Amino acid sequence: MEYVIEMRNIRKEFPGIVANDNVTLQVQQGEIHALLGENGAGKSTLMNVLFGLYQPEQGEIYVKGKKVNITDPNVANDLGIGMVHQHFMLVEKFTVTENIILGNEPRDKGRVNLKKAAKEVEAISKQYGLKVDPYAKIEDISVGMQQRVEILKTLYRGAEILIFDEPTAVLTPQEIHELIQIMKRLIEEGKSIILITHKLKEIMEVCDRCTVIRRGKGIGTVDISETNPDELASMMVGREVNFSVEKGPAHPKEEVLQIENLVVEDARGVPQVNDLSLSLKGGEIVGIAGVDGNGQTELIEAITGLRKAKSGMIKLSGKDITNHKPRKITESGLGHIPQDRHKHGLVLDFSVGENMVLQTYYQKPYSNKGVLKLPKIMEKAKSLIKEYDVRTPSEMTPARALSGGNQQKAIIAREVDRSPNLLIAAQPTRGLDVGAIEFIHSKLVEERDKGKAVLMISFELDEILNVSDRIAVIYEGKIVDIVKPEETNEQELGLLMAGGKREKVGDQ
Amino acid sequence: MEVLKNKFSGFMIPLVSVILGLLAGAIIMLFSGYDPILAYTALFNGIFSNTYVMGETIRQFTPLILSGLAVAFAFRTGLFNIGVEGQLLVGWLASVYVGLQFDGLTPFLHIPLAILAAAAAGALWGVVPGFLKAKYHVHEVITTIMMNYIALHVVNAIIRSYLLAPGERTETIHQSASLASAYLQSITDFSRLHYGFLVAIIGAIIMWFLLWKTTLGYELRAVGFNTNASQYAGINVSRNIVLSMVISGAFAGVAGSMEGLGTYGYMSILSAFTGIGFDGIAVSLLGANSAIGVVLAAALFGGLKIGALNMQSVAQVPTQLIEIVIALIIFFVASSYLIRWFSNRLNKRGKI
Amino acid sequence: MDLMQILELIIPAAIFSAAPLIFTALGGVFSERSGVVNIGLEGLMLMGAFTGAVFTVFGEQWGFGAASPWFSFIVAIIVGALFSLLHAVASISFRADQVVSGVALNFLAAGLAVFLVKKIFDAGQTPIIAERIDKSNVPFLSDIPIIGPLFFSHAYYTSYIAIALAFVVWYVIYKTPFGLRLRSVGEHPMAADTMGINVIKMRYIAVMLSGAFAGLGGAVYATSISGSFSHSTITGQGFMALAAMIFGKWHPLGALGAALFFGLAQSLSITGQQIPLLKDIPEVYLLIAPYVLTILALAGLVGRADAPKAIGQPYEKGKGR
Amino acid sequence: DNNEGTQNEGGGEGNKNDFKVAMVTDVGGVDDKSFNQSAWEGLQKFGKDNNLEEGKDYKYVQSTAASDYQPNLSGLIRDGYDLVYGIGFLMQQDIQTVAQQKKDAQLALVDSVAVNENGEPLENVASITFKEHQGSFLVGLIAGMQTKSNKVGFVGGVTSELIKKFENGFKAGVKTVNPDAEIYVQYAEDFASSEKGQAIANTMYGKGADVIYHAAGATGNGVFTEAKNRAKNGEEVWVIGVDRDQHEEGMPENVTLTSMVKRVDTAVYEVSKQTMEGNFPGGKVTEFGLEEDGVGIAETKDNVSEDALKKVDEYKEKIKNGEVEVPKTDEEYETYVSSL
Ligand SMILES: Nc1ncnc2c1ncn2[C@@H]1O[C@H](COP(=O)(O)OP(=O)(O)OP(=O)(O)O)[C@@H](O)[C@H]1O
Ligand SMILES: Nc1ncnc2c1ncn2[C@@H]1O[C@H](COP(=O)(O)OP(=O)(O)OP(=O)(O)O)[C@@H](O)[C@H]1O
Ligand SMILES: [Mg+2]
Ligand SMILES: [Mg+2]
Repeated sequence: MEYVIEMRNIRKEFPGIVANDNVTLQVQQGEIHALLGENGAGKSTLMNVLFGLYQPEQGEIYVKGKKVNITDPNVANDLGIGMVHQHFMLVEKFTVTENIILGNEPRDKGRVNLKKAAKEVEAISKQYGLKVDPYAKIEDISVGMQQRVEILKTLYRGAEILIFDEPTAVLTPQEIHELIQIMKRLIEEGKSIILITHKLKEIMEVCDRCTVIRRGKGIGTVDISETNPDELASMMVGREVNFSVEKGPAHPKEEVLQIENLVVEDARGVPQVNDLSLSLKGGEIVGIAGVDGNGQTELIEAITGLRKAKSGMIKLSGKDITNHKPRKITESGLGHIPQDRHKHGLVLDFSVGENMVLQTYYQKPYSNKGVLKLPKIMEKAKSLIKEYDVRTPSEMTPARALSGGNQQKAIIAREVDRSPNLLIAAQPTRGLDVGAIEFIHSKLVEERDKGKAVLMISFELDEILNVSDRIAVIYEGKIVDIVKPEETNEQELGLLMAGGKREKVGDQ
Repeated sequence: MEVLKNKFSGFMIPLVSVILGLLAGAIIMLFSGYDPILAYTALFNGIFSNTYVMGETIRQFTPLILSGLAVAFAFRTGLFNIGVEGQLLVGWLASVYVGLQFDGLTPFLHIPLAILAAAAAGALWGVVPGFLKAKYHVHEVITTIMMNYIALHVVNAIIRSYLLAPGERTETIHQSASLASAYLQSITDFSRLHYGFLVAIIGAIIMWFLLWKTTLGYELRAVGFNTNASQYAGINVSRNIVLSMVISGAFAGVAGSMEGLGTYGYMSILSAFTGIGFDGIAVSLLGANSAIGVVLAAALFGGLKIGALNMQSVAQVPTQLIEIVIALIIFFVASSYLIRWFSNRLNKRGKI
Repeated sequence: MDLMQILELIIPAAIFSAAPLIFTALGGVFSERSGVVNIGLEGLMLMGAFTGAVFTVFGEQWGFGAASPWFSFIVAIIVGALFSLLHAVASISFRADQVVSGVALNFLAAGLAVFLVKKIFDAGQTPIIAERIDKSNVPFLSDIPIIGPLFFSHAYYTSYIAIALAFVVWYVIYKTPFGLRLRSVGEHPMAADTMGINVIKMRYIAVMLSGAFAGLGGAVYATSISGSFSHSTITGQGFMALAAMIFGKWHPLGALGAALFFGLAQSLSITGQQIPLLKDIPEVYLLIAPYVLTILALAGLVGRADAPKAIGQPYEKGKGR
Repeated sequence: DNNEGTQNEGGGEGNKNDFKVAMVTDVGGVDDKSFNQSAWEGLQKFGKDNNLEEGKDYKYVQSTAASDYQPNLSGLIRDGYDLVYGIGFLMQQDIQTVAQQKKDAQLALVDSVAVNENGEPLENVASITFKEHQGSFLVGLIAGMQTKSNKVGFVGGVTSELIKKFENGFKAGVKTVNPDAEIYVQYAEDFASSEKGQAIANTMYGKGADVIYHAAGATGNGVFTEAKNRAKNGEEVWVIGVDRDQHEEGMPENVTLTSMVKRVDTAVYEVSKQTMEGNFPGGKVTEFGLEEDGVGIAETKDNVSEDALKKVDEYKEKIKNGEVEVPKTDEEYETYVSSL
């Protein structure tokens, strides 16, 4: 049988790691083919090879039975391969049209014919039902529309084979639903699709077949009609997966965090947190569920003092900390595992040891009268590395050299070790493997059991449902509902996160 | 192991670059009809052949150390200070001004006072770009360039209006403020070697200590690497940016005092920049922005510059050849990716 | 002296001293729009001035007559482009720090140009060139009242070319496919790469264009203003062009405006001492005015908001943002 | 090994066979079309006349920065040169320092007077100065007579005692023959910026001046540029050159009216000759004025009118015989003008 895409025995190495090890992928004409694997399994790498961004060390690629050599994305485009990347590839200052036509511009006497281009864009967007404003700037449009722009980019180039790399991670359930409709329409138009996603549900819903990769190696391809989520999960991880977190019931105590009518604006002056109130007791984990961009980031930044609150009040252990300096808030008993570990959590060029005292370097015993006590710092770092099982050659190693999971463990070690009354954990397990996730979840629960308050933000509903004692749903900068995990499910949460109302009458 | 390897390559790359730079210089000389062997022999003799040139070499690289430290310090904290030249000029003037006052003061007070004045003036010149960067995100490269020109004109105007002595310069400073030493001159056959080199060495030690041994240094480095994480850690980023330019400017100011209190003992009206500040960029790069590296690199550049005089005199090779060699050395250091790539390939072969 | 007389002195002088800055700043726009910082403009301009002076002298010897400076412009454009290759190779291919590589370029140009002058002429400077680009009154236009004497008299044709070129560059960068690609490479090289744009090639082209423009700027300086080349011919003009480019928010017309502003400040600082109104202001204030005004303007008007997003970052395939 | 060089043979009674002489230039170098070049021409002539070998028996060393003056001077002394010149008043301090360190060395300073801390002349330095005001006075006469607009200009390099001599001599000359003339004066504060020179000239010509005298080194090149430009556009403007005969600089538009020449070459030749003959004029100030043919107007006189030439000759005599005392400073100038 002739495949529209056939990748045979692909091997791709990065310094110190084999990202793809003898992987084979066969895609049939007109199917939606899922590519499944843990974080770092090598999915994106494989697709980047197919798209010509990377050159494989070994292996062959056939498109419609013909052997091809995809040396760069231009070649892929010519072969009818288009890719929607995990991280959007859009120039923010350009308009939708400019982004779509880039590299393939309709011309008129040497200049870009933007009018003609916009018309073409409109025509394609009508044909596939992808609503966009051709003249809007990317920086001004929603994530969902940005994704439609990404899809249009490939269609504009006449792509026959579309690669979607984790397209649903950033979307609301409603947008996901829309996307699924779009994909189905594309198949009707005779296209073929490769879909990368971590959400087994989606695979079961739309895909025809699924290829699983584990640690760079191809595990096999299965027909969706002949499998189930449990099988897919164990293929992916290599063992039976325990999806739930072990924890006893919570024993909430006195209030630790109180937020009243908080308003926070983003850099452009648009209120992102809008009259938000929330309270948190010692001994409980409150998970904030919500689609990215509904004010989570601004909320955390306001609590931690990284951003000014416009109005409202934040109290920590009864003390008003509204608009205090970050250091003062930290000293009042706040720990913060930041959302972006590279941006906020670590100074990557500092050693692991130096990073371990990022919040305390100026205090005794790590320094005295402005002079650092390096031996004391390194001593502390050593013990934390041991206790939290941070895999690093030594405490002198630059943090940059650690894997993502170990970087995260280092941050958690630093923040948890100070035993703060309030621990904010923003996406604490993003991009981590199952083992690391289990470890981090158990640490959060441990803190809770010590009577500390934990505020967790996550986009992963599984994580929210498994770890939280209470779930606060955030939508457009407000807490729209607070639910108990045992009294709700993903569907309901998804609806709330999209601004819907609960059907069942709540017990608040 | 890791650490050792880093140290090794941190030393290897400048060394290889210097060798490549000198080789390229030799090739240029061959092509343009000079005798590279004669020239490099003259260069070598021009640095080492007698105590006079050795004294002059040290005299030459003393301010280079400090201007290199100024650039390196800013680099370490994420800033590019092209304004060392201007900061140096105001420092020079301030040191001379103090040197002209306080007749009869003991040298033990007068010299430190004059050096401190230079540091303060340089720091003041650094405040402006630092503040504008911290507060308005104005690119420090542009402001420091502008501040250089302002310094040049202002310094000249001040000398001309208030401190003018015959010969387009200020009067000579009081002996009590002078770093010049009859003893040092006598052992180096009347070179202008002065006690400033001790100041420069102390400067290097201060920079090392400040950066690596103090909480201030910790903060400055953190801000240089990652402002977001620094904010997260409760470090006042704006204050540290200003502080970094201030300290960098202070080093530059002290570099100026080496000329004012040591080499010359006065300040002339200048029609152009001294170039010491710009050379500091090269020194800092070659020295990998470390204190010890800066000292070594300054010694190399100072030596090359003094040696070049003899090279011109003996082998008729224009002194500009040395400028070319220095530029090529910077290129090689900056393109260290290339050198690393080669050595990585060699290593790989050795391993597998 | 009446106002008109004063303006007649200042404005042509401003346009005249702005021309080399305009060319060079436009070059900077190309390079930085593609994401490559170019502190090396100074050195590129220096090589251009060197080439302009040397090849005008050669042109005179080879009997090119009045065409000699124009001939030298062509050579300077080529030399500038080739010389900028050093910056391109180091900072694009070898991923050298772009600022550092630019600084090295400046050092190299300073040494090399004077070295070559000594080699060629056995002297520290080139002979003074006879065939310069001269000031002239534009036929007809200079006779228009008010505007004529202000904008079309005692001016260099090169100045008009510079101003016209700013508009051409604006057109190229904002209206053509090439410009769209250039800007995309400076904003988000990975995105450009996935759209089949050769990031490395675009950056090489941009840097070489900056070399060509800066080379021309230097040659214009040598053939219109200095009339010869020595170690003191180019002393900071390239840095001023860089400032003009940033001041002009990386926009060709902004750069043009900023360069003209510098020219005005410069001509004021010199002419001012002959103008009754400004005569009593101590000279130093006039001398530092261009620099102080620039700093104030930067603090008041421009942040770094408009810098191309990917500026200063070497691009490696697949390295992500 | 240069060690024996440090101990100069001493005395200074060099004879024809082993006499060695050298000069240190400032950053301008020996082709600066100004006094460095002139000095080197004098030294070359001296060398050729005495069969000396260039690069060995006589040579020059160029400085790349002000900090090079001293090592360059010392280096030449250590290398055994019997007479070492420092060209330009910028080298005064360094010459004074070296002279006091190397008491056996013989040095010469052009354009200034070397003294010790107490203001006494140094015994081992021959100071060479010129009466530039006298020469400037003569070209001032020409400017005053040949200006049609009755406006003339003076462009100075850097405000200093030395350049003031040029300015005041010139102004006095102009006023002597043309008391109504208006004189514009501006200093570029820069000897190396032809751009500034041109801008200043532009302003002065723009305001109606038709003759500009420059004493501004390379900055003066800009004055020539501007004049040539204007000449091309049909204006009649003149430049008066300085230091050397700058007729060439004004070609082909022929804008050089005349030049004030300062015979540094003659001076260097003379002092070298005296020294070789054992009459080193150490501790003395040798002043070269009209009397000694050390200053004067240029050889090329094509553009100077007959009347003006007559005036020049007339005043040359008056200055020589002391009838006219040419002012050097601003105060002297004021007195001079009020006495007219
Ligand atoms: N450019 C690169 N250089 C070095 N290592 C890389 C590079 N890109 C990916 N890797 C590594 O290769 C492995 C596979 O990465 P890849 O991005 O393909 O994983 P993935 O399956 O897409 O994961 P995720 O679910 O997180 O997107 C990872 O260990 C990653 O760290
Ligand atoms: N392009 C790259 N070049 C070099 N190392 C890389 C690259 N991409 C990833 N790595 C390294 O591979 C390891 C894991 O990468 P991976 O992409 O899985 O990170 P991650 O933890 O998932 O981060 P993220 O949260 O951004 O997805 C880390 O050590 C990381 O530093
Ligand atoms: Mg991926
Ligand atoms: Mg990942």
